[in-house]
Amino acid sequence: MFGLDKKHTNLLLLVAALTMLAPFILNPFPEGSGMAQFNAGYPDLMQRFVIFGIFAIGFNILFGLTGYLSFGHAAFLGVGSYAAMWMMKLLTMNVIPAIAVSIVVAGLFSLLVGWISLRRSGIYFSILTLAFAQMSYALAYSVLTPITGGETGLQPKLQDPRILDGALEAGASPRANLFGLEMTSSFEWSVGSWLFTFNVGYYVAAVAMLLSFYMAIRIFNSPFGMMLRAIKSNQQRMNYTGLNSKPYTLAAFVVSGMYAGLAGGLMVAMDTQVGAERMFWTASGEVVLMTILGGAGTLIGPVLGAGMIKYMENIMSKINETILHQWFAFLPDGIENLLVAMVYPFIGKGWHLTLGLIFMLVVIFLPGGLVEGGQRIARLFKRKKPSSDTPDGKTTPAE
Amino acid sequence: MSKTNLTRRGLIKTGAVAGAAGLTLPTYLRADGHSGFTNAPTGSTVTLGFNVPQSGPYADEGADELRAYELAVEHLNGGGDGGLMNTFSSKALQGNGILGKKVEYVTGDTQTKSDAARASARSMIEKDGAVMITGGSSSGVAVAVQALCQEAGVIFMAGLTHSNDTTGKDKKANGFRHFFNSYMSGAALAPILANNYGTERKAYHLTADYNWGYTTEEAVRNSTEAMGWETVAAVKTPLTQTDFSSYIAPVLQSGADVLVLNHYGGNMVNSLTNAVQFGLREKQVNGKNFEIVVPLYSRLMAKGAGANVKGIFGSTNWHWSLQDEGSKAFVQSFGTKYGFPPSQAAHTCYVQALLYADAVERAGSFNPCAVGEALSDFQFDGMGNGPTLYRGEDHQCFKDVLVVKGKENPTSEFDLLEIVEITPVSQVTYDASIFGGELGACNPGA
Amino acid sequence: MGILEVKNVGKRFGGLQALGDVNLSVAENTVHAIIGPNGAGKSTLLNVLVGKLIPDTGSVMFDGKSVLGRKPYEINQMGISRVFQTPEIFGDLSVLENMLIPCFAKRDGAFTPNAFIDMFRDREIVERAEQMLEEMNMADARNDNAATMSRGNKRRLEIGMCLAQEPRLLLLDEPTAGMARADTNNTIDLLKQIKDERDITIAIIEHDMHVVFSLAERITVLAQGTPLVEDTPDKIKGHPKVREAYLGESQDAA
Amino acid sequence: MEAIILQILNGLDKGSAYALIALGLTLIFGTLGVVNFAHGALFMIGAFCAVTLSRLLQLSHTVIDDSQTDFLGNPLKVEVPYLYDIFGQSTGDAIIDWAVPISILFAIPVMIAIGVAMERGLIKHFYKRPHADQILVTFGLAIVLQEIIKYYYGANPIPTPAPDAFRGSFDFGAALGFDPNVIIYPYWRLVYFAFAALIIGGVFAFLQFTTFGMVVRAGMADRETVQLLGINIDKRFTLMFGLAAAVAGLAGVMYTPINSPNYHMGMDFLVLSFVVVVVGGMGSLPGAVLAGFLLGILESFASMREVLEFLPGLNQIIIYLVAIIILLTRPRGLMGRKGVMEE
Repeated sequence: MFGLDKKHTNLLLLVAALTMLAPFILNPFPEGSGMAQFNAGYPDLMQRFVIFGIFAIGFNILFGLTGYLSFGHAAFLGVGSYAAMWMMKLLTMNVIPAIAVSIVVAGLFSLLVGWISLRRSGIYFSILTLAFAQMSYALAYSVLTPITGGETGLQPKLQDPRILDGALEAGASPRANLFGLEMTSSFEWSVGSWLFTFNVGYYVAAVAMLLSFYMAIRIFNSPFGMMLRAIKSNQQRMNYTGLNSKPYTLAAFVVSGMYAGLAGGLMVAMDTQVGAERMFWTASGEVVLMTILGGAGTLIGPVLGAGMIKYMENIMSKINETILHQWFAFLPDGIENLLVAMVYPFIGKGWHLTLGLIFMLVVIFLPGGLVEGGQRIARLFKRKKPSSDTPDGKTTPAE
Repeated sequence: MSKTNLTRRGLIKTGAVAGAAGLTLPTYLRADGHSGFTNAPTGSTVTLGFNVPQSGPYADEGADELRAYELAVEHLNGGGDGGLMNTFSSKALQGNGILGKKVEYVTGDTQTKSDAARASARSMIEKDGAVMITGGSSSGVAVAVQALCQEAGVIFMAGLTHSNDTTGKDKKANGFRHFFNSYMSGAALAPILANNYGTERKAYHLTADYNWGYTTEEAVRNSTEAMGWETVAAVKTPLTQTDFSSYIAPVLQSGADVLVLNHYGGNMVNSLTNAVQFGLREKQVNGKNFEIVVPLYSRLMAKGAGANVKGIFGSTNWHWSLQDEGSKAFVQSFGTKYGFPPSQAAHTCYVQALLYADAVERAGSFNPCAVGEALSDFQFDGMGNGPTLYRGEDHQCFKDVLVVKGKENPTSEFDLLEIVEITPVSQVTYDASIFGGELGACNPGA
Repeated sequence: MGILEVKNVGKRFGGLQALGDVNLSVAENTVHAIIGPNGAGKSTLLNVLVGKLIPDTGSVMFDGKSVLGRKPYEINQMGISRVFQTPEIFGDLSVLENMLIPCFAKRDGAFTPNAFIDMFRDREIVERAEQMLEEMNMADARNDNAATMSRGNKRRLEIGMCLAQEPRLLLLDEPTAGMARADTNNTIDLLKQIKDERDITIAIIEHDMHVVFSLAERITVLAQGTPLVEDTPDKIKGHPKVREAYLGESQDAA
Repeated sequence: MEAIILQILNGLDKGSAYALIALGLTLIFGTLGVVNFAHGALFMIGAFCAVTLSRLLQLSHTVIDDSQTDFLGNPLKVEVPYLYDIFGQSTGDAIIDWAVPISILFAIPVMIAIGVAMERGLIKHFYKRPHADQILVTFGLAIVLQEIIKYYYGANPIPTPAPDAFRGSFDFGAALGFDPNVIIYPYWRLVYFAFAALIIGGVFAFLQFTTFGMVVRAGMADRETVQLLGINIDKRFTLMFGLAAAVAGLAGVMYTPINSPNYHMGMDFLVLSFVVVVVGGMGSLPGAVLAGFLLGILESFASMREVLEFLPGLNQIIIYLVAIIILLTRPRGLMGRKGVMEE
C-alpha cells in the first residue's frame, strides 16, 4: 500500500493509528485520580509531541542517514516560525500559507547554510552549523528586534494589516485557523470519569506528521536514501563509484531543513508566538539528543526520543511537593516524609536531573537508543519461535 | 448540560452528579460564541496556575515566588496569620477561599524561555483547568504568557517583569502588572542621583542588547538628561556575555564619571563585579568620585554580586525593611513560615494573588471580564507600597517606587540593601499612551 | 595509441620529487602491471590517474580525453574504476545494497535525487546487481552485512562492484596485500577470469611478484619516480637494472 | 591608541581564559578521541571547589547578640566562624580572605580524583562508540553534575572575592607614560593571566620533556602503534584525563573572583570552548592556545563602541563569524591535523 512494502505499510498504519487515537492513549488515567498527573492527552502536549516528532524525523534524515551532525538545526525551525508569523501578520491567519512559506523560507536558509557548511565534514561541519545558528539567535535577539520582536518575540496583533482577512469583529482577537476552523477549538468527550480532548490543531499537526513520516519512509527506502547511507558508510568508495556525494548531502541537509521549517511553522500555527530562544544552541542540542535517545538512523526512534523528552519536560516538571505528599499520604508520616524527601530531588524543579540520568542510562545500556530497547523486548518474546527473523544488523533501518 | 459547564472539571463533576451511565456526547468547544468563560470553576474548588522559573538562572527567584504563592493560598483558605489580608484596604476576602471555593494550585516551570513558559501555561489551562495564570521573572516570558492568556480567555497576573512593553506596546486586556517598570525606575532614580552626585555628570551606559535593556536605557537617559546630565556613550552588550571587561575597560578613557549598568540578573551580577574589579569606584574623574548606578535591583542579584553592591544606587519595587503596616505584616508572615525575609519578587507575586482573589470576590464571578473590570482603576492600600492605583488604561499599578543603595555593613545575608528614598507615585506617573500598544477587549474564552 | 596515455608527468611534494618524468602507455584489453620498490612513486602515480592528485607537469589522457582537473567521481564516470589496497566497501550496508550502488551510478549518473521510488522495486537495477553477485559467487551472502565478511570476500565484492560499472579500465592497488596464500590465489584466478571473459583493460600495482607474473602482459618498473624499464614479463624477469633497483630493496625490507 | 592598547590587553586576558578552558578539552580530544560535553561541568566543579572551601572556612557557630535584632524583631544571631576561635579574629579573617588561592591546593586532588573516576567509570567504555553516543552520555553527565550543584548551592551566583591584596587595578598608562587612569587593569585579572600562562606552559613542558608526555604524544599521533610497542597507553590516558580535569578545575577556581560562579557557568563556556578548540584545529594544543588568544583579542576589538557604531551587533556574532571564516579558509582550523574527527 502507498508504494511501500508490507513491513513499512504496517509501520505506517501503526503510527497512524497511534497518532489518531492519541487523545485516548495518552489519557489512560481517570480525571481526578492521583495518576491523572501523568496524563498527556491535552492539546498543547499532543501538539508538541507531533511537532517535535517532525523536527526529529527531519533531523534524522540528515544525521541518521549521512552521519553529518548538524548543531544548528534550531535555526531553521526558528526561521520557519518567524516566516509563518509574518504571513499571519501580513496576509491571513489561515495556517496554510503560513506553513507553506515557513517550509520554503527554511529550505532556502538551509540551502545557504548547507552550501557553506558542507565544505567541511566531521566536527568542523558541526561547528560551522553551530556558528550559523548562534549568529541567527544573537541577531534575532538584539539588532534584528524590529523584525523578530527580540526578547518579547512576535504575536499577532489587532492592528496587523492581514490583507486577505476581513476586519475582526469588535472584541475578537486574531486566531490561527484552517479556513475558519480554529486551531484552538476542541471536541471534548467524557466517558465515565475519563475525559478525552480532540483538538483541531492537534489533528492538523498529526496529519502533517504522518505525511512527514510517510515521506521519511519513502526516502529511507529509495536509492537516494541508500546513497545517503553510503555517504555515512564510506565516502571514499562513494566518490570512486562515480557518485558525487556533495549534492546528495546538500539535498539531505535542505530536506531536513524544510522539515525543521515545517515544525517551526506548525508551532506558530498551534500557538501563535515566536521567540528567539527557539534558535539557541540548546534547542539545536535538544533535537540531537532526541534523535540519539530514540535511535539515530531508525525510522521511529526520533519520534520516540522527541516524545520522551517533551513528556519529561511537561509532565515531570509539574509535579510539586504537595502532589508528592498526596501520593504518599496513605503511609505513616515518617515514611511519607522520607519517601517525599527521596523522590523530590528528581521531579518538579529537579526534572533536569532525571533527564540527565535517563540520557546516561539509555546510552550506556541501550547503545541503539530506545528502539534497541524495544527490539530487545521483542526478541525476548520471539525467542521461542524458530529463527524466523535473521538479525539483519544495521543493514536495513530498524523500526 | 448547561453551557457554562464546558470545562474539564465542570464536565467531570456534572457527569458524576448526573450519574448518566458515564457517557456524554462529545462537546464542541470554540474559543468564543459561548456565554461562559474558560475553565469556570463549578465544584467546591478553584485552581490557580503558578508559572515560575524552576530551572535555569532565575530558579532561586522562582522558588521565592512559589513560596509567596503557597503562602497566599494558605491565607486565602483561612490558614496562617492571614498576612496582608489584615492590612489590605479592601475587606472582601473572608479567608474562606475565593467565592467560597477552596483555592488549589498547580505549578509549572517557565525555564525563563517563552516557549517553555507558554507550554507550561497551556498545560495548566488545558489540563488542570486553571482559571488564572501568574508568575514569571522576565519580560519576554511575561509578554508571551500574557498574549497566551488573552487568547485562551484567562486572567494573567504578571510576576516580576520590568520592561515598559508588558503594559506598554504589548499590553493585553486580560493581563495585569503590579510590578513597576523601566520608566518608573528612571523617573524615581534621577532626582536622587542629582541630589547625591550633582547635576554636572557624564554618564556612560552599558545596556543589555534586548527590549528590556533598550527601554531601561531610554528611561534613565531621558530622566537624567532632564536633570542636566550628559550621556557620553551607550554601548550594547550581548545577553550571553559573561565577562564584561572589554566593555568596562574603555569607560574611564571616555571621560565619563558615572557608569549606568542597564543589566538584569546574571548580566548585572557580572558587569557590576567586573566594574568594581577595575577599581572604577576608587577613581576620581573630572574632580569627582566615579560612581556606578544599577537601575533595577533585586535582592538575589545583590546577593550574587556580594560586597560589590555597597553604596550603589538602584530602584526596587519593594523591600522587606519598609516599616508600613502592610510590609511588616507580610515580612512577619513570610519570615515565620520560611525563616528568612521575602524578596521583592515574592512580594509582588503574593500581592498579585491576593489582588486577583479580591477582585473575584468584589466582582462576584471568576469571569475574566468581570475580574478585569473589578481590577481596572481599583484603588487600594495596605499592601506595602502605600496607596496604589491599578490603572484601567494599561493595567499597570501606580505606586511609590523605592530608591535603594547597597548597605555598607550588612548584618545578614538578606540585609543587603537600604532604602534611600520612597519616591512618591506622582513623580513616576506617566501618560498611558506614550508606549503605544492596544489593550483590546477582554476575552472570557469559551 | 593506448587507452591510457601518461606523458611527462611530474609531481613534487615540498623537497621530494615523487614523480620525475613518467611516460606510460597502457594498451587496450591488456593487463599492465606497475611495479617498483617502496617509495618509487607507484601510489602517487595511481592517485594522479584517479584524480586525487593533480600533477605539476605533464598530461594524462584516457581514451583521448584528459583526466587532469577532474574529480574522482567524474573520472570514474569516464570509465576508470579503482580497487583499493584495503577493500573499500560500504560496511554498514548489505552485500546486495553494496552492489546496487554502482549499478545506480552506472545508469543514473553522479547525482540523481530519486527519493520516491523503492530501490528494491527497480527491477532493472536489482536484476543487474543480483546477476553480478551470481558472477562473483556471492549470491548466498546477499543479505549479509558487508562489514562481517572475510577480507577475501570483501575484495571479491569490491571487484564485483567495480565490474558492475562496466569500466573500460580497472585499476588495482596491491589487490592481494595482506592476504593469506589461498585468498591470493583465489584473487588471481578471479582476475584471470575477468581478463578472459571481458573486454577490459587492467592496470595493476603490485608488490607480490607471484601475482605480477601470473597476470601481467606488460610490466613497467618504476624507481625513484621515473619508469626504469617497460617490457614483457619474461624480459623483465632477467633484466639487470630491475634486479638492482628492485630486489636489492626488497631484501632490505625483508 | 590607548583604546587599542587597552583592548589588546583585554584580549590577551580573555584569550588566556579561553585557551585555558580549551586546553583541557583538546587534550581529551587529542589523546582519547572523546567529545567531552562534560568539560564545562568540570570547569564549573572547579569553581565550586573554591566556593566549598570558602564555605568550609566560614563554618560558624551562632552567638546571640541582644543588642541587635533581626528582621522579625528577635535578638540577632551572629555567626562566628570556628576559625576565629582557633586562630583569633585577624588571622581567621586573613585565612578566609585567601580562600580562593588556598582552594587551588584543595582543587587539584579533588579534580584529579573526579577526572580519573570519570574516565575509569564511564568514558573508557565509550572509546569505541560513535561520537554521537559520547555526546549523549557526556551531556547527560554534565546535566547531572550541574543539577547536583544546583541542589546544594542554589541557582543564584555566589560571590567569591579575591584576597584584599588583589583588589583594585594596576595603572599601565602611568607606567607606560600615558595619562594616568586611562589604561588600567585589575590585579586579579593579571594574576589570572600569569596563572594561565603558567599552566599552559606547564602542560606543554610536561608533554614535551617527560617520557610520559612523549608516550602520550606518540599515542595521540598513532594509538595502535604505541600499543603494539607494548606500552600501556590506557593507564597514561586515564592520568591524562585526570590532568585535563585538573586544568579545567583550576581554570574554574581562579575564575571565581572574576565572575561569581553559578551552576550553569559550565554550559555558558561549553560552546565557546568547542569553538576555540575547533578553530585551533582538532588535536592541536598550540592551535587551541592560538585560537583562544585570537578570538579573545577579536572579541575585545568588536566590543569597542567605535566599532559598534559602524557595525551594530558585531559583538554578538564576532566569535562565530571568525570561526566560519577560519574554517572556510583553513579546512582543519589553524593547526589541525588531518583525519582527526573529520569523519
